Amino acid sequence: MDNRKISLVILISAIWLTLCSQILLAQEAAPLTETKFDYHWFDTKRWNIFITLAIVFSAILWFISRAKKGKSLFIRRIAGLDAIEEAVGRATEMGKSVLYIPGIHDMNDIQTVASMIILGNVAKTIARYDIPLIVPIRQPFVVPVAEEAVRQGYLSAGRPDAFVKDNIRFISDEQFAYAAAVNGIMLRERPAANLLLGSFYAESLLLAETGASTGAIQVAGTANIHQLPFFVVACDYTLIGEELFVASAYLSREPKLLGSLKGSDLAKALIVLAIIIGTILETMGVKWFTKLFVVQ
Amino acid sequence: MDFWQKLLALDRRIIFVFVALALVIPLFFTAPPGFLKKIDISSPVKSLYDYVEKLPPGSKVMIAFDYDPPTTPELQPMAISFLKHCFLKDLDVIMIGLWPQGPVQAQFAMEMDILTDEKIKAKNLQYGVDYVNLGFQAGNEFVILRMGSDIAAAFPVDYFGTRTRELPLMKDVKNFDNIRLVYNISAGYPGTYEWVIFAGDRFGVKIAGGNTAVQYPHVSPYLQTGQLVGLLGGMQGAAAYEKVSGYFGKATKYMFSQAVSHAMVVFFIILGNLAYFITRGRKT
Amino acid sequence: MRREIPILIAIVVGFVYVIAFFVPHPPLNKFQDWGNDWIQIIAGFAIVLGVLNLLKVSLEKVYKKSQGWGYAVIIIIGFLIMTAAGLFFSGGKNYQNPGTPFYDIFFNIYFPLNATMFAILAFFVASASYRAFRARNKEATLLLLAAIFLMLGRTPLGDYMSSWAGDWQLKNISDWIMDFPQTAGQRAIMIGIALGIISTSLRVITGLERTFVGGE
Amino acid sequence: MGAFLTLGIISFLYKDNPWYKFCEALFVGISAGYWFCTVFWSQFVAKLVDNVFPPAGQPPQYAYLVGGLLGFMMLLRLVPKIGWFSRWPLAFVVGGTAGAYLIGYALSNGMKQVKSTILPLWVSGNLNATVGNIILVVGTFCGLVYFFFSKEHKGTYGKIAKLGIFFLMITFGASFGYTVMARMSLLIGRMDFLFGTWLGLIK
Repeated sequence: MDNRKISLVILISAIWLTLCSQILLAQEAAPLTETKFDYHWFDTKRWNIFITLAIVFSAILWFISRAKKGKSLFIRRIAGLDAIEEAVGRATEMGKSVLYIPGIHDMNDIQTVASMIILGNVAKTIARYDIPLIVPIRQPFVVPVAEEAVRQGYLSAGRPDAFVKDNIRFISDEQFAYAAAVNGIMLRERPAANLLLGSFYAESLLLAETGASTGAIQVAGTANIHQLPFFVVACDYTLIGEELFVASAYLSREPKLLGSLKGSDLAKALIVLAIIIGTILETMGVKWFTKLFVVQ
Repeated sequence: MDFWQKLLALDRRIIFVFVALALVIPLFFTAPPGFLKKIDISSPVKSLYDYVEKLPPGSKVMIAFDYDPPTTPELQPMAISFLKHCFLKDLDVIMIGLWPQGPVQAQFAMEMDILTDEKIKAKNLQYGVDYVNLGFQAGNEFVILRMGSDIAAAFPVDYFGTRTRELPLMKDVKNFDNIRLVYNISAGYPGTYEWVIFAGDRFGVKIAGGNTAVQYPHVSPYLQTGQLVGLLGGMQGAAAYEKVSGYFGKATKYMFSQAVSHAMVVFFIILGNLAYFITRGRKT
Repeated sequence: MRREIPILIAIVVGFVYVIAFFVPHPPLNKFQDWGNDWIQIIAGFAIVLGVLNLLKVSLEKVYKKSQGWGYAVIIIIGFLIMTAAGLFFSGGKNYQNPGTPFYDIFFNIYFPLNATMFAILAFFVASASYRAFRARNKEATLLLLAAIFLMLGRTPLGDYMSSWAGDWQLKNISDWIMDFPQTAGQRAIMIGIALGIISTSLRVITGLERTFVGGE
Repeated sequence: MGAFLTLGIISFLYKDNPWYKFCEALFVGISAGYWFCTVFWSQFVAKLVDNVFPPAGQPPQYAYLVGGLLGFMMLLRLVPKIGWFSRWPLAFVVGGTAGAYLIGYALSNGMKQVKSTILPLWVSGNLNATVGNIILVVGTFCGLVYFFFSKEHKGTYGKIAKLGIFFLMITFGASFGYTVMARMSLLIGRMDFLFGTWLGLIK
């Protein structure tokens, strides 16, 4: 870790030095027009994006290293997690099952990975009450991961005996056949809570509609922006885009996820700051600040 | 169970029938002339049209066909009206596809609509000189990046198996520097997003888009930033381009059905909510 | 060996792509061209891999006579017919010319099947609008209102309904929604996603992200 | 033929049935064949073979062999014992994608978006632009605040985030409206095919 840190410092300072000299050079040679095929060692028109990336990079790496050292990084508990707990709670009160749909993509989609982390947590809550947790799955590779997540959840709640393997069901690898089968489960087994968290496509509509018509509490979440409208209107609570990843980072506490999240948060704060300062200056008629962001 | 509750529990197949009727019946009628006059030409459509209008004859325009049969009703009219506009302006057209079915769509458009058109027949278009179809290449954004340095390396052969370097049109086209506009007709990934990021902002070529309505809102922020020259969205965008370029095509024809079906959906949303609030009010 | 080399490959390739952006100088741009060419070829093989995988799964289904194996047979037959047509009976490189068997199958079978698959979603959108889309809270109400404005405003129908409204016609309102509040919201999401992608990519090219090499 | 298949898919609306399943399996098979042929001719022959063994008069480019080798390794995934070789080409693609995306997104969706959000809040003599600019700046600002996870949503800050949510909802509403438009268009196209091209009822 220390070596990495040192090399990081060296790298960043080297970058800074080159940059400063380049900026100086660029100012001297500003009127010079270059053709596109004129090779040079640093594209001086791109210095602003270079600095921005350098800042974001160092922020992310710094936060990751902090998280790895075990320092606590604060992330707010997003309301979506409470909504999930509430839905599960309702199901336990009613003694009915919970349906957990982890999206339709394979494990190489980070949304599915995030969904598995949340699944493990839901399993932990459910394990204390004797209600079934049904997980229908479209991708064969997701089945073992989901089984493991649920089993771990039950184990950490001290109820490994309550784990029912048959409730983690491989349905069909064809999109609409899968959607039809899950709709069937909703209508037949009438779960009290439907959790739709992961990567969804055109089937989102069919699932959310059927779920709403059975009167179940529905909590959905996906980073596929184009499917969010359907979830927002047909579900009781929706985790929007990034919130899905935040929920999983919050629950798993994995350093690299937490660190990246904090790093991007810092970048967001800087962007917001830039927008505020820039807008004020622009309104007053000062233009140079805006020009810092021009990339050719 | 009273009326409203029955209404709430309506079998969805009944709704299916209503939708089908709302779509099909208007197809049998020609829309009233006043209706077509009211098709709105929004500013992104107009700016694309104006940009093409201003290009000098002989300019090279690239059209990327990044879609497949499902989205044909929306996107094919965009391709046809744009192609017509280009040929009537004597622009040279390079067609490519990052979706395997894309170049076939280009072929369909040429065979069925462009080459049979009277005005365009008079132009006596020649394959290889006035237009080329470079076919499909796998690799998504990396194909775009490769084209930034050498188009013929990214697309070694055309749709018909001829080597790209041997096509007369491609003789003086090296990379994006020689292309005045890339018009990307897209139904998803890779699509306008990738073209803006990896061609427009990277190599400075002008990008315009024709998108499915699903994608349109996601791409629209690029308009305000000027990263897109123009953008057509869905059937409405297609009909607007047909209107602005003075050509009565499929999109205009479908617009009547489209309007009625929208009204039907809005009606259902309002009806559903009405039933929901009335029954909910009673319970509590 | 099984994990280290792939991670190293990812780091090196990633760095080349990043640095080539800032340093437009040989040999880096040549490396990038090679990289693009190779990735194109790999992408082609990845498609072939997907196809072979499908065949493998289908053959297994037939072999084990598991549920629905009859449909697996149809998949295999469909594949064989199309491949034979494309590779042997359609004149080699000119396989896509109009009139070849490959073209005919595409036009008469593939096209209508593929086109209809997504067309039926229209029915579901309508029934969901009726049965599930409720203005259950402030957020959903706002969403539905914006949707209704756009659905009406984007067709001439909106004009008929609001021709009395002068500058406040539905089409102008929907243009305004698209140009300002919609763009603002979309942009916030866009920037958030961009930062997410940047941090994930950064983890890949610094070797911190190792999930893509799998377990073991 | 086309109509038979179109109706087969539409029959799914009534119920999942063998006719639909037949059509779907046929589609999956044909589409696999289609992809295979396209890739065979456009990648394997045009990109790889033609470059390494070019037609007379051109120098062979052996660099493409590396790509071919990496591609071949991809196929090894089908053989369980040496399937791990497929991680090499995969890593190549992952690395390349990471590098290209990092730059691309930072530039197009980061920098350029921020630049275009910095707008004057007062455009003299143009009320429409003034209001529009204010909405754009405030909306983007509030939206970003909503997606900021290092601070609890309380007090004024919480209210800003709440405003952000409202902007997001309008955004989703627009998407929703457009999605309805898209789905309807696709169906109109098919109906036109059934009633027009097939039955010849529509001029």
